[in-house]
Amino acid sequence: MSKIHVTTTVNGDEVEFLADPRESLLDCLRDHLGLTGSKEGCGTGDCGACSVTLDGTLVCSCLVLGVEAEGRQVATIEGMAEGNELHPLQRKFLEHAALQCGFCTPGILVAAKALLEKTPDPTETEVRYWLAGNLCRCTGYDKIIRAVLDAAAEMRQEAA
Amino acid sequence: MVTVNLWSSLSRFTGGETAVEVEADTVAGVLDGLKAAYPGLAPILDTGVSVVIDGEMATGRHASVAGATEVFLMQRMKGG
Amino acid sequence: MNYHTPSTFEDAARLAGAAGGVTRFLAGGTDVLVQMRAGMVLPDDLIDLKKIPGVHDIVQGADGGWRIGIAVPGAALGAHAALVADWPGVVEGMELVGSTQVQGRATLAGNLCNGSPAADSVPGLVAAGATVEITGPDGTRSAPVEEIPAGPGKTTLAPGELISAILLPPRGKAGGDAYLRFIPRTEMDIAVAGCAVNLRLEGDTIAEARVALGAVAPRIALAPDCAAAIIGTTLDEAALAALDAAARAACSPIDDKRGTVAFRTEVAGVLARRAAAIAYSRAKGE
Amino acid sequence: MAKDELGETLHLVGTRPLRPDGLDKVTGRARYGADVSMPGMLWGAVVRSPHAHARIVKIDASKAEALPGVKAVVTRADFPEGLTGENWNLQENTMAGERALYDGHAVAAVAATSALRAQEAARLIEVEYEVLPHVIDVDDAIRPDAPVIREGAADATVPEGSPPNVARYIEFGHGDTEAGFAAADLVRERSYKTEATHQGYIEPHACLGQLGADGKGEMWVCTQGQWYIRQMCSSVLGLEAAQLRVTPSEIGGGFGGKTTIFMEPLSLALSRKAGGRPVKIVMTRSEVLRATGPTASASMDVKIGMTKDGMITAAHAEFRMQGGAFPGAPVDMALYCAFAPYKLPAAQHIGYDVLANRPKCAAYRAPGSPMGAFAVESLIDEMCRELGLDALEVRLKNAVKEGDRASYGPTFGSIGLVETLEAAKSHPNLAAPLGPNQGRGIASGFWFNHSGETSVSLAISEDGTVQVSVGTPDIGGSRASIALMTAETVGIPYEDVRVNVVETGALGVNEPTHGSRATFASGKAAVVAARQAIAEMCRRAAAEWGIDPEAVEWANGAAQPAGPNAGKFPPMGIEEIAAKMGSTGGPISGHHESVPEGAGASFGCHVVDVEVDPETGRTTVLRYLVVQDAGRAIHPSYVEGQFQGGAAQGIGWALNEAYIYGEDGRLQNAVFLDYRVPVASDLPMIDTQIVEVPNPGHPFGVRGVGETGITPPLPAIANAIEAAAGVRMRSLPMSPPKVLAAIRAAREG
Repeated sequence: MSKIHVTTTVNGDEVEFLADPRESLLDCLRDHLGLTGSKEGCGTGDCGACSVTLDGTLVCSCLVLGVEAEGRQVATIEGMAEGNELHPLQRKFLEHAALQCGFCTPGILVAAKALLEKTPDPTETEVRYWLAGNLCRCTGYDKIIRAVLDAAAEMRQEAA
Repeated sequence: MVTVNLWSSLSRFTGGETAVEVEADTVAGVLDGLKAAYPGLAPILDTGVSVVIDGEMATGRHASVAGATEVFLMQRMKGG
Repeated sequence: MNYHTPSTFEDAARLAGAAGGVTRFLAGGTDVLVQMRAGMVLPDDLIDLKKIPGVHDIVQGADGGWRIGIAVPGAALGAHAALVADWPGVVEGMELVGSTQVQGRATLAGNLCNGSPAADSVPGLVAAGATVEITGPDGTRSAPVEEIPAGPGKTTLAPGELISAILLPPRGKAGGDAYLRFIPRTEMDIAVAGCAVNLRLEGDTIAEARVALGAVAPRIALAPDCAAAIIGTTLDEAALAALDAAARAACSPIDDKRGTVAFRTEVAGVLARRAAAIAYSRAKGE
Repeated sequence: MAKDELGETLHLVGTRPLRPDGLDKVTGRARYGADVSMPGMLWGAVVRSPHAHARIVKIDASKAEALPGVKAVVTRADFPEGLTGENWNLQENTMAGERALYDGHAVAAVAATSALRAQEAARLIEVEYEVLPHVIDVDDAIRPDAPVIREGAADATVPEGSPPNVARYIEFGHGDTEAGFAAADLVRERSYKTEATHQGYIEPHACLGQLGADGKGEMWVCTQGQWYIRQMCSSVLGLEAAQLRVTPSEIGGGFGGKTTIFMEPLSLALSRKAGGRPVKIVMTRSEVLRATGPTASASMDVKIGMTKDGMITAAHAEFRMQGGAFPGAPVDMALYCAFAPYKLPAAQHIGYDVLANRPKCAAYRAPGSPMGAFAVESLIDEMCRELGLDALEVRLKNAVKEGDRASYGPTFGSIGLVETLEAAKSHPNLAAPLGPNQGRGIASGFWFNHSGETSVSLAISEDGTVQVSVGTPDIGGSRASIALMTAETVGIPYEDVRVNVVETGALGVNEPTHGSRATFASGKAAVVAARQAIAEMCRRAAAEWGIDPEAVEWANGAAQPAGPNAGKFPPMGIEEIAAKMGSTGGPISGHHESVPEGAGASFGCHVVDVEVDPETGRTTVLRYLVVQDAGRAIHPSYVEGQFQGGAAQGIGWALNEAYIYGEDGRLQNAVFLDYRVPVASDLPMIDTQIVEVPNPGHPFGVRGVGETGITPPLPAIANAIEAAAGVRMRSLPMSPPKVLAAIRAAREG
């Protein structure tokens, strides 16, 4: 079974890997590129732990083939902070204790970032529905929603 | 002598008694005393039980029952 | 598995026609990848259609009708203001498929070809009178959307045939459509029952209507008796009651892990009433 | 600022600093079970039975073994024989022997050079089955003519002549229930059912195991308890425990489900057979749901007597629970907890642990307690309604207090039920107005809390910072709480403490993070270890000063001359003592191991408002309040987090989560699409109120808080649904089809 050479951009860096065409983008990120921040919770697009953006669109990387990343722009949790400068969402998640086990956290942060780029001033309901595809089993979502709303407020203030 | 409160289905092995007296100073003594007096209890006690002394779960076989006003046998407890 | 990226639908049809083993087309991939991962489908050939020019486009024709590319994901439909203004029921049906993440990938064509009786985007298309353009080894043809599903997991497409575009008719004046489904949670579930209503008013009276039911029969289908129950009415209480009864009568559902026959039947009537009310108010421009 | 019971001012306990492992967890750097790979690593895949009950006639792996890249295949034949008791159960559950006992039961495993190759190979392993009759439902399984899961499964507690699938039996009680019922103005008896649910942790089980022919091995694994993994794998494979080193990864949720073994021994067995190459096995979600340890399902009959002013006179409960094809359904715990919030003149409890063709149940957050609460708290609410009494007042009237006899026998020590109920009563949520089709429900919950074997080491670093080694994996912020307690004790900043969760080679045996014990037990042991180190630092300072060690006190992170020497020397800070320790006697550390005494029980009370759509039966949770006794909240944010998480899981259990089996005995909803855990848009904000009735058994008053919170939501929501829609749901889940059918039945009379 022949592998396919894939050249793509991940978090701004050009990378190459050899993918079996059956492998998901998540498999390729984790097993070929060593980017294990994106998690597999279900493999069926139901949990959102593998959330990344592909050319700016939020997707489940378990529902994208690795070979489909050819020539695309992929952004993962590993690219969210700028060096040691955390994204406001990351800071607010820590301040609000919005994580317990932390397994769903990377996917939720990537998804929330995509929301705030599109909708800088979301309502609680908008945040809840946007994140409905990101399962968290520890927190009951309360502190996650508060952290996202607080980060949005801070980012709006900075932008103003 | 210590009075040990058993759960009632153990009374099958104690001639119908749910509270039995044993001569013991420690949890180990209670368990060994029960087995000696009521051999039918042995497999159940050996599988593991919790001993509650005056409302506190005993943390080992050497915990003292001397002066205890209340000793209960319960199924072994854990949690999630 | 061989992975193909044809640049025309004709090439895609040729590849599929020539392939000997299990073949799957890849548009959004949100069903195919799940099936592959679960080992339910292990394709020998996977034909990715996203490199074909035009598949990502939404184009309005001179007559006001719409041509939607087969790789346009739900999120792109929802972001297209003019399409949403014309066919809100079609768009909201697609937008109910899966999560935000799935919306970044899942397509109308994929949802249709998956052949699920519970596909959320299909009742809206059927009610709207949408058609599909089909490319096959012998050229292209078109067919109404309701002719594509052939029962759970099956379509009427012949080997080597694939959908090359989704076509929506011109909206016209005083029209409105809506889709509602019932799920146990607020998101992320497969429809237990669904109903789309598309209607056109003359004054306050419904002049034309198409009603389609989902998840209550082996195939998503038009329910002509539902349409008849509201045509010629102003959607008053009596019409709504007749619609409810007609929708229930049109159901032939199953008991399964998602719902019971009794539940699906009763809720189909409720959804029909509620969707009709929304479509009616949209048609009035409210 | 909180005060502890000694009147001492606390500086850190009760504050909300950032968690020490937070940065790694928000940047994707934290390493979980599946995140680590090793040189030479192989991938494992498991072949599982598609049948609920079948004799394994033949396993032919020849095609798989012929596939290039396949390095090992194991079946039960690769495991030692002669195990007994729970060790046999674990081995049989790890890999089926003569019979597959449930859909998903492992029958073979394979290791190959890639994950895809291993999966291909697993599909090529041919297993011939002879399908046997199966039984799934607990009420079917307890019938005398049910298919027999295992001959001789009954232990000594089971009376002769019991049905063949009864594995354990328990009966306990006190007082004269007949007299109690006779004294009641209202006696009601009802039956309830709950379905099996899954812990639903988002991280599937994953491990990376390596085992050489010399019997030495290592394992990286997501688990709540690395020593449990070590002991269980050693038993199942016939290894020497000390030769197996188990390192816990970060853990992506457990809730009790990661306190035992599933595929971990398979990776070791495959590794040994593949020449010692490490083997990684990562479960799929479907494997997690089919073949790990869901909770038991229950069928329960409850009878209660009550006077017209709301005093409970007697109670009777008979619970039947199945926990899969092995003994272990928590029917005893369910019965112990069921009436725990009530002072009962007379009570009788009967329980059956029944075998069925389902996966071996594991612990799930307060194992058993939610089922019992569903039955009892529902019936109490129904009777309050019938008698026109306020459900919260009745709970207060019958509430147990310190010195009362518990329903399960012993006398309660310090508990905070009354304080919890009073706090709920005065919360603004109780006064929130309700609209049409809306209703409010209240319920109490209880969990014992657990102590368990605990070993903690603490060492002073050269610069005066402190490292603490604990054996309880951090699931929900326990590093933060243990660091706070350590820093408080030593008198140094929180940031100067690092809490490490260490591998089995680094400490004595620790029980897992279960039973709400990590902050209680590891925290208590860390405080004792810190005090030892403090005593040693006082000795070092005394030696430097040339005074009696007894005349040195520790305060504010420094040794202080005291008594006759007070003021004679400037305080000697921890940095100074640490800097010199190499020349004053060597390393300074503290170490404590014990089974800490005094794990205090925790009561909770939840108040929920719901709206029920009368046309679809859908229940929407509008408002939710958790009130619970935490003893003392060390890090209040993570206490609130436990309350909220428990409530959310309970809401899921109440409304939509359930194992759904087909006629063929196969699990039909082994994906998150159809195993419906609550999503963000399903829930409102979850209000919390922390009650603090300090636990005298802990230096800072801690009570475990992890488990109680899952218990009240099941009945609280049932009670709210009755208030909203006028229908009483006695079977879970209270899904829309069931609620709508009840509404229809009520409408049609």
